[in-house]
Amino acid sequence: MLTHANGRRGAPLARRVAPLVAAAAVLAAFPYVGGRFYVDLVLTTMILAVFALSLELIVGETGLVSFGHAAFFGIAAYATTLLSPGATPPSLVWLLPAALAITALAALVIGALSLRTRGVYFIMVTLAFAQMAYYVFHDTRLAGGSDGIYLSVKPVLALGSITLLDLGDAHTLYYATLATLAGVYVLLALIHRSRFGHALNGIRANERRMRAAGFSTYPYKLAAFVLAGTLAGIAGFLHAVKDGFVNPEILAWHQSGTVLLMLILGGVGSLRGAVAGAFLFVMLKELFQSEAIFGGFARHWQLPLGLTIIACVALMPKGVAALSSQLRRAQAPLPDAP
Amino acid sequence: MDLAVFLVQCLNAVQYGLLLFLVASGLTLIFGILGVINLAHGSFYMIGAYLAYALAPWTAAHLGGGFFTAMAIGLTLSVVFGYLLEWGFVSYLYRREHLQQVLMTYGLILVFEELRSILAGDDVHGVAMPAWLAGSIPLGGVMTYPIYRLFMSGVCVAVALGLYAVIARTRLGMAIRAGASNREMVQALGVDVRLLYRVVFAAGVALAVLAGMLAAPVSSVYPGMGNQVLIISFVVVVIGGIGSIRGALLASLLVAFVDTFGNVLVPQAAGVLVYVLMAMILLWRPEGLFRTG
Amino acid sequence: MIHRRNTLAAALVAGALCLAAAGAHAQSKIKVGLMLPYTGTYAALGTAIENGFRLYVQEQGGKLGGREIEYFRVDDESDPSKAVDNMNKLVKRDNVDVVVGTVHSGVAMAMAKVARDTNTLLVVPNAGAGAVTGAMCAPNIFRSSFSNWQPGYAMGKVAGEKGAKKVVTITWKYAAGDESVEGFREGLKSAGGEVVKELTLPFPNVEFQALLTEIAAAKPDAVYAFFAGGGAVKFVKDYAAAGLNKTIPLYGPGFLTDGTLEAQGAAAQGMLTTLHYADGLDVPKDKAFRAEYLKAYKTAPDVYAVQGYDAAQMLGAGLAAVKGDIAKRPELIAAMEKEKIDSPRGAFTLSKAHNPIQDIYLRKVVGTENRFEGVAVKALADPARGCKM
Amino acid sequence: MPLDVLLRAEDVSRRFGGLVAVDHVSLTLARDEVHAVIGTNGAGKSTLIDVLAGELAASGGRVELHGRDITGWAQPRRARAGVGRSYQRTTIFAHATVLENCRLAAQARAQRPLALWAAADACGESRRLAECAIAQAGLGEHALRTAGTLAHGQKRQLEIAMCLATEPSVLLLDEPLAGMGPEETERMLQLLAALRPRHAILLVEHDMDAVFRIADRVTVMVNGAVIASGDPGAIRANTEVQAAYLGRDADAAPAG
Repeated sequence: MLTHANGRRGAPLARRVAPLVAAAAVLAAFPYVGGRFYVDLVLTTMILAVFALSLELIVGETGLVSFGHAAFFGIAAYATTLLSPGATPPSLVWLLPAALAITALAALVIGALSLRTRGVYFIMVTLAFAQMAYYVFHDTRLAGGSDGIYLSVKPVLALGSITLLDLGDAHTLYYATLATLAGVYVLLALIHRSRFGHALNGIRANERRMRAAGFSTYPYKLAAFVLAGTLAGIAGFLHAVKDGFVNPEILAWHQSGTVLLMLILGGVGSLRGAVAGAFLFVMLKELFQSEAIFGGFARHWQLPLGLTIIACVALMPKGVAALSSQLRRAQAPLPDAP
Repeated sequence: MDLAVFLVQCLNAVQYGLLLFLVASGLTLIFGILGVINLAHGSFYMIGAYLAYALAPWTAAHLGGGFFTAMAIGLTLSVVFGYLLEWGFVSYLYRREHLQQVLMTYGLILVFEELRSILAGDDVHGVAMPAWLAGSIPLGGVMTYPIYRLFMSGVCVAVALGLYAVIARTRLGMAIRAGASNREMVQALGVDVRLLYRVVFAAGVALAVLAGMLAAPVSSVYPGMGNQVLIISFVVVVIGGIGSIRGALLASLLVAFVDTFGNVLVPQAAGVLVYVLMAMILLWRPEGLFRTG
Repeated sequence: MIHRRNTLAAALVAGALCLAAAGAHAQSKIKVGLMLPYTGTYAALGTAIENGFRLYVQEQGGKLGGREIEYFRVDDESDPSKAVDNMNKLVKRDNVDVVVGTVHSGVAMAMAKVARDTNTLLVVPNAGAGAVTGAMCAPNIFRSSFSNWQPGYAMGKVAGEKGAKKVVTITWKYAAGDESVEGFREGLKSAGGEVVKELTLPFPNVEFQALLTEIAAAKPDAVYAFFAGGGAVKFVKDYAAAGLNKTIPLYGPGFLTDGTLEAQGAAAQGMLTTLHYADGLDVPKDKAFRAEYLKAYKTAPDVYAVQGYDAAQMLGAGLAAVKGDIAKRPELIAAMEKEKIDSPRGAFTLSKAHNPIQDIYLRKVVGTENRFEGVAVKALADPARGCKM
Repeated sequence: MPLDVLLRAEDVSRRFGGLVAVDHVSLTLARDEVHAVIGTNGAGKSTLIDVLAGELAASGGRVELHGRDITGWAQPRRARAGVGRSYQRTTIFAHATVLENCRLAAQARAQRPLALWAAADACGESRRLAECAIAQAGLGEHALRTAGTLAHGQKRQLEIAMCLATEPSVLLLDEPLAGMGPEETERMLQLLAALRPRHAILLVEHDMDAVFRIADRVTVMVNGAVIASGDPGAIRANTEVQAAYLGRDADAAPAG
């Protein structure tokens, strides 16, 4: 792995996977111990974690800072809602692939155009495209305008007359989301160790070098962008199914900013960081909004949140996922590069 | 659209474009020279508007009123504020990646917005304009044109010319031009880069604050007013080319024309048009119209 | 090092678990969830609604239907994308008996969805989205305010009766604006006028100058504008600055001037608007309400405070009928439906779709007041299109 | 023995707006030959490498590789066809090991991005290429070190090794000796000599002693144009070169 020359490689697989399995087990057991609201909250957070993971593929892995990732989340959510027939439950078999295909197509077009630019310009162009998508849903009558639209009947997976998976059922949706989160995590972990992932890492570190070696970097970046958009689409799909309500605000630039925030809270460049960042962000917000703790000041919750963001980025630029190693390094400094 | 209406619309577009330029010029300076993506720039605009609102009664009570007195005080405060902010906060961002800059200044937005809520409340407020600017001139038919808007445009043009003079003629301007293209070169010229950055940042803040104070009488002051300006200013900076004052001016006018005529001619797509413009220009010239360096 | 990192991740999850343990409360009090904007553009409105609600409860000795009220507050941030989660905080975490909220239409749409799915009693104290008491109407969803259609329709009627034949409308391109303009169009048509041009600009843009030029060029008999908050202030000022107010009367629903007259200053003087509330109403209840509100909060009440107050009244009527036994849902709803609410705005009843059937007043801006001019339309009911109740 | 010409540039130009950085340059690179390009700062040497490598498009002229016209080819395609280059500023991946640096470069030979199930470093072919390149470049004992911790000279060696890992036939080396001490220079020259038999090497270099020691052919550029080209002896003797570049003439501009 390009970013971690020493250490990581040597750790036995079991030791690396065990904590993840433990975390998954905790999440799996949670509905049996947590209250209704907290199960819902964890569900929302898991969806956000999938969203953050998808962004990690382009920001952390490829070094492309997209400020418009919410567009794909939103496009998938809208596609899901618009494609669903009003009365009968739509089948997962075609609904999910169709929604994702539309999202992937949007990502392909947006990515193909935005990737012509670099750096700051890329940040801004992705923002511009997301704003475009936002106004399409907000201003036109295509999908309910600014008030949003409802997804009344949740999709199911049925074999003949037997319903295998009914996403209208809260329990089923929870575990389907957990499975999706795990699946996306595994997929990204595989990508990370694959040649594709290594090439993306190389592009992040020095694109010029990669081109000189013979990598056509544009298709690589585009592939990563489309894949990331599609994975964000999965999160958007789950969001639409969970809420049953889709509104243009899910495409707004604040959402793109929030998911970037989750990444940097958890630590850019690590998958567990993306997941931890999503959970951390939701918990921070819950904390600052809690009147039980902050009393009347809770209504100014954005102030402590803003200060926390600043402090986090200033003090731990690599996120909480790197906190322990950062502390360790402070105790025993490594021989430093010049 | 007959000719007279068309001309008035052009006037509207120019006037809007000039105000945009005032905000965007500060942003592009900070962006181009300091290399910092400053999401909090919209907040400076908001701070300016609230300063105009807060200072008006105070100057009226203690200094016998005066729109311009308030504006002078506001500008002085903003320069000090910008200077201190650079010293205490922004200077730590130079070595950080774009992503971290984005998020830290995003945090600043939240902080400024909440402080605004705590200090000034969440109501909408009006700001009075000086009486001698409150009139309007007839403009054929039923329409009249507010003098204050012409005054705003005048100030914007003056600022644009002033910026041009500073950048083209002075030693500071030379350092700024060099700084936008090559940081090492500035150091080689023997310029104190830290001081240069501080001055540029303070000037950028002052420009945004000036825009906010200037706009306050016509736009009123209200929560969240900075965000809207922010995004559109970014569009302007990116179209114009980061760090280019000339580009910012041209892009401001371009955006204003597209927005103005978009609202009139194709209202269904008006929200999208500016972004389409930006995407198209970047696909044509991926570094904006005037990229310095 | 790797190991510790994961421990941290596990700790995060464990933290969430701990939070979950906090829950379950005593059942003696009625739990009222207030889901309102406490930050951002609509924060002032949210506060006024809460104040109004609390005022009524205080007047009843802190009790409704004989039971004490316990409040739970959630800041909805006027963000529809978080609305379902925020609503769930009240419904699933705090287990509230009734939710009161909100201002933003998109958020209210999401709240209505959750209310339907979880059969939670919901009183909407502002958001005028037609669907809330239209397509989404349900026995457990009430509104104490208005539908966007109502003031629009009334203004249309007034404009038509005042002889406006050709009218230009202008609004932000969003659902509330569309609905308001639609109401206006219907009202105007019934009085013999027509809308000749519909101008829109993207929400929340406030650069109106180009559209004002269009208005000047079109030379209509009148203009109908739907804006709120900062946008409303700027529009009214720009309209006056362009000199249009001297030749083309500007009409609008009350939101164009409510709560922002101090900011609008001279530009708004003499403007006519329609709303279900006005300053200088000759209603005894209103005078008492105003005095009480001023005493309690050191500030004058506005229409939002009235809507909050009436939300409490509606709930109080229902609870009184079941003597505080909120489990008797059908009886409670039946009582709320047939109660005549003694509102500061004047008494009103509820339509079948649970929207107020109310007088819409014509008001004129005098100083910083929206002075009562007369009744624009008496006992106006929303058409509640799409409601199958 | 006839020269085995691998890369041929004919009349290649590159303009930046009004500035002509490379002005109608023609040259050939043959196997078993070190072709040095010298010139003052800003003479257009690095731009020439960029144009030959495909990093910059030529404004005019023609580039051939093994007799095929590659003028319109993008850099990655040229690289895969055998045009390798090094950079003036070291472009290694500082956080990765020496081996991983080279393996990644070698991966360009067998990219297979869709093989998501297979770990990248399990790929035998790229690993073999990488180890081979590291051995060639004389970094064998450092293979598992983090690249960022290498000494400056070793980093330059790694830069070459990464280039070699892509199995190029043509090497375009941009100041490989820059900033090196005498010992490091010596090692690098040995490396270049060892590479000569199998590669065509273009060497842009400021160290004149080194250039005249190793080059078989020297081309001198001034203001983007070639003013002389020939074997080292002839160039040394060329009065025009002396005047324009080597600065032996008192009236000439000082060499930079």
